Amino acid sequence: MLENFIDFLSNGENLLFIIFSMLVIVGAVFLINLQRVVHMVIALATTFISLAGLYVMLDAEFLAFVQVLIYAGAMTILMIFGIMMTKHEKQNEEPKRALHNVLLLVGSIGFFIILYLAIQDAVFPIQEFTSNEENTKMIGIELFTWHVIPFELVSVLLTVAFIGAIIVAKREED
Amino acid sequence: MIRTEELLLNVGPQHPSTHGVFRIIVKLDGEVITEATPVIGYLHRGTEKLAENLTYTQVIPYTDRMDYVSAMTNNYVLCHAVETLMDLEIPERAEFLRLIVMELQRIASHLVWWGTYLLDIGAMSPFLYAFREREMIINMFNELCGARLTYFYMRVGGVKWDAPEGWIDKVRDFIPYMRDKLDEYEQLVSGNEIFLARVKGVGKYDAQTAIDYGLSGANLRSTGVKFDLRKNQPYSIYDRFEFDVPVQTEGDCYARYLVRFEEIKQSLRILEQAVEQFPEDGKIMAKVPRVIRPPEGEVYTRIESPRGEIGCHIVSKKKPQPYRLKFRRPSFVNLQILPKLLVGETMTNLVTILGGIDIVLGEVDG
Amino acid sequence: MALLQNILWAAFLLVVVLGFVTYAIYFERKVIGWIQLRKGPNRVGPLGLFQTVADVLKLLIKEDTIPNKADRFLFILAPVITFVPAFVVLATIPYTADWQFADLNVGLLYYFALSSISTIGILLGGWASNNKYSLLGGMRSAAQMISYEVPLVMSVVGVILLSGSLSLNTIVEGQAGGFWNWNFLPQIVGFIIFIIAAVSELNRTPFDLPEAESELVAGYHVEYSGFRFAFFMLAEYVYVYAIAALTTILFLGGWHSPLPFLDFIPGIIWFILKFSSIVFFLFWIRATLPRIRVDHLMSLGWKVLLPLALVNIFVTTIIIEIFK
Amino acid sequence: MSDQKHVTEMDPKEAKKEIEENEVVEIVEPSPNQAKLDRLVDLVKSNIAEDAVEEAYINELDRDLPSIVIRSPYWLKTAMMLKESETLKLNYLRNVSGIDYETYFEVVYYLLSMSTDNQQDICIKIKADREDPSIPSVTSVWNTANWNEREIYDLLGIQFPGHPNLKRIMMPEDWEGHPLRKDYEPIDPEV
Repeated sequence: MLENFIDFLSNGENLLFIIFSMLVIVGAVFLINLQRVVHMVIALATTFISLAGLYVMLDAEFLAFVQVLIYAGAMTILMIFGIMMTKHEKQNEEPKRALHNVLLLVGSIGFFIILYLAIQDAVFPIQEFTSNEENTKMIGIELFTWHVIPFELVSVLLTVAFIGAIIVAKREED
Repeated sequence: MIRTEELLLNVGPQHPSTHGVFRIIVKLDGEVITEATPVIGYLHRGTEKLAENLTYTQVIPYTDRMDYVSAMTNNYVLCHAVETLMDLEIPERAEFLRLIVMELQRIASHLVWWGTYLLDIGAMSPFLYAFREREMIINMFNELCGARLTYFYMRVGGVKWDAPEGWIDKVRDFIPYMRDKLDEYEQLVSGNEIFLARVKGVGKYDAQTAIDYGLSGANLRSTGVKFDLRKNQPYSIYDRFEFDVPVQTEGDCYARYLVRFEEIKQSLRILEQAVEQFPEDGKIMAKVPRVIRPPEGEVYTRIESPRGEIGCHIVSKKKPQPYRLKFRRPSFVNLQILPKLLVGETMTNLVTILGGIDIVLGEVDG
Repeated sequence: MALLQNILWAAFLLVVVLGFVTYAIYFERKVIGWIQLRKGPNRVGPLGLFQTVADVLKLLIKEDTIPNKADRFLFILAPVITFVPAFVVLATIPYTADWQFADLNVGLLYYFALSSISTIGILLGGWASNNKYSLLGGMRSAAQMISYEVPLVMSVVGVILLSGSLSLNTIVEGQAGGFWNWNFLPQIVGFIIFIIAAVSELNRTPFDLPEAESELVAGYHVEYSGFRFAFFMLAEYVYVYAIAALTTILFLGGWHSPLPFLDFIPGIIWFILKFSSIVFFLFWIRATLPRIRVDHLMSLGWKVLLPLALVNIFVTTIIIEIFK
Repeated sequence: MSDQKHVTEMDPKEAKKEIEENEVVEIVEPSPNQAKLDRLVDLVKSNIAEDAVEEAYINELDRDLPSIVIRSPYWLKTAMMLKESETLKLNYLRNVSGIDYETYFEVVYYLLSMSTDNQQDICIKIKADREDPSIPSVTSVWNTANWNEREIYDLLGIQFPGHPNLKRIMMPEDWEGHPLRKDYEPIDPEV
């Protein structure tokens, strides 16, 4: 058992995987537990950037860097909103509710069990994976041939959301 | 409804763009100012109180330190007030020397303003160009009276030192040189798109407001009011020279910029004529008693300093010391309009507007 | 063995970059000095050549202060977050056909992605200092980065379309054979947008609003001193290096000579020449232009540069389709 | 010349001197601004009140400046009238000074018209008690008066009822005394 574990870790790739996934989880946990908005955003950034690291390990560089590019900007915006719209001085603690916490615990344990069982029983078809050197190009081709309708739909949806946001903001100005 | 937190920002008293120890408390909504409260008095030295225990001649160096960027005009306004009280006749040569140094001082002061204003706006080079030219003027003053900033040059009845050999020629040579440099300035800055975008339409007010707030100098003339004490209520020998009073109608920072810029050119015009008409020789001091005791009475004289109307109100009780000496300091009066101009402007425009008013804190605080 | 070699090369690059930063600062002060009729640094060492070294030494031995009410952890973290990506982005830059540390097939994207992380550091530094000026500076920096990242990326899409690759190496290869093949000619609009957006991303004059001295004192790094301040400073100049190199690669033909008969001169010389002229350009505008205003900056980014960049992409696509 | 002396508050000896000097004045031909001064006095008397003008004279030392002394209760009304009046339009307040005459305070306003061609200065003085001095604020008429009145309040201690923000401007908030008063004694002689 232990030997397997050491074996697993002696592989550089696995080690990286462990580090990245730990960071993803740690970031997520801190995001929930930290008190100040800016700290939370930093935790979130850790998660997203580590996720990008995982993508790189899967030879999906395009996805990884787009992830960083988009989320670095998003994080900054989030931070600005956090700073602008929260009061820094007041730190009112929410009252602890015991029953609430117990229910939460039960719920998450149940969810974990379900996931665990599902993954245990699942059969992943093993398939030879060839990393394509030109995966950026492949993404482009896929996106604009097979998935062109969903792609366009998503862009329309985003445009609608964008315009909607502008209208909402405008109305408040008046 | 999304509400953002208001930010209370304390600008100054130590801040690179307040031109001294000026403090302004601004409430910011994002980058927009919703309220501005100026706080002054950090440089208050009680000149007026000190003057009550000094003889008139002893007060003159204190005026140097009021508007330290334009000490010559301050010297003059005090001397002029006492002379008016005493009804003194000033020798021709002294009047010419006074006028020449005052106009040189106006150029020097506007150059300081020009350089620092552009520095406020973020252009660093004009500052050094302007100071190079100012340095030449200061060197001339240095030759004349041995001081570079606080001259103590004028006395009641005339000036302390005669122009040394060749000094007038230096002034004469300076005029075409300065004209040349002004063209250079214009090419570098006056047409720059970013500069224009920064100053056009910023800090706008109309003539009515300007008069209501008692603004003077370029701040008033930028709104279309053609009022220059050198023309409208002439003092010294200004009525002998030909010059225009530059006026703009927009009333924004750009108009103020243009007015000041044009004023430099007009000062050069006056200097040109003054240098030509400069009397060959003559006395530089009127006959003044050793201890100056102006007759009992009251006088208010005002002259056009680079920053506007500087006035001196003297109440004399026929003593060597003034009973009450009050200066109308143009920066102090001009600064009052600032809170009104700032509301609704961005933090960046704060600097532009404050710089556009052209204040000297030594003068604001007296 | 290969690992050791890589580490050695990385160390070499670090030395090169630090050397560049040292003399870029010296050069900047000299150039601006000349423009302003001054002499510039001329006291430390011959011709003042060791001025920057002395300055850095001063920064290193300076007392390291952390404001009492600052967020200690983030205050320390912020300069690191700003500096590390600045250095990491250099990895994919090809200096000649052979001199490159990593030929990533998404090299361009790698650059943009990592450089955007630096802004988080700046914003963090501004916030963690617990100073209103630095907070305003940090906020400005973030807003500016968001507004200009978009046109910056959009402006190079034309180049990507022309070369059909995101790999910097391939982009340069496509520009071989004389200056008429360089991208700045067919992509003149993209080139101009890129330069403007790049200067803005660098936070340099006329876009130096985050540290606008005359209004925000020093902006986001107002509370930083000594070594931590040096990190911000270093990051800024490393980005100057990176942007100059990137411009050379994307638009000025990388290591290719402008005329074919000049090919006998090694590529690295050409690269350095082009690179240096861009660095000089950056210093030159710093001495010449006033600072742009925040709202003008925003409207320039969103209302002028972005639409222009989109039109540029559109036109480029059509032309490529026609002449394919 | 002591034409700005105040006959009412003079001891007999000085009053005698005053009369002598007035005789000298009479020999000198009347000032060109006398008509202007008379018109001004008439205007104030007819529009405000008969006893609004305490004193009116030409200040010959200061280029024949027409000067009038207004009684403090009428000051605000007079100020409005002077600004609005069609003939005068005194819309520019150039200077405000406060003077401590030891027995009483005086605040001096120098006015000018920017709207008419006739840019003649006019000097207006208001007197205030030595004890509990108070003069109505004219900030609502001329904005210029705002900081000037604050400064006078700060340095001389004259109250300006009706001022929007009458706080110290030059001295710190907690400063004791008003430095420009003639009897001012600094608490700490070192300062």
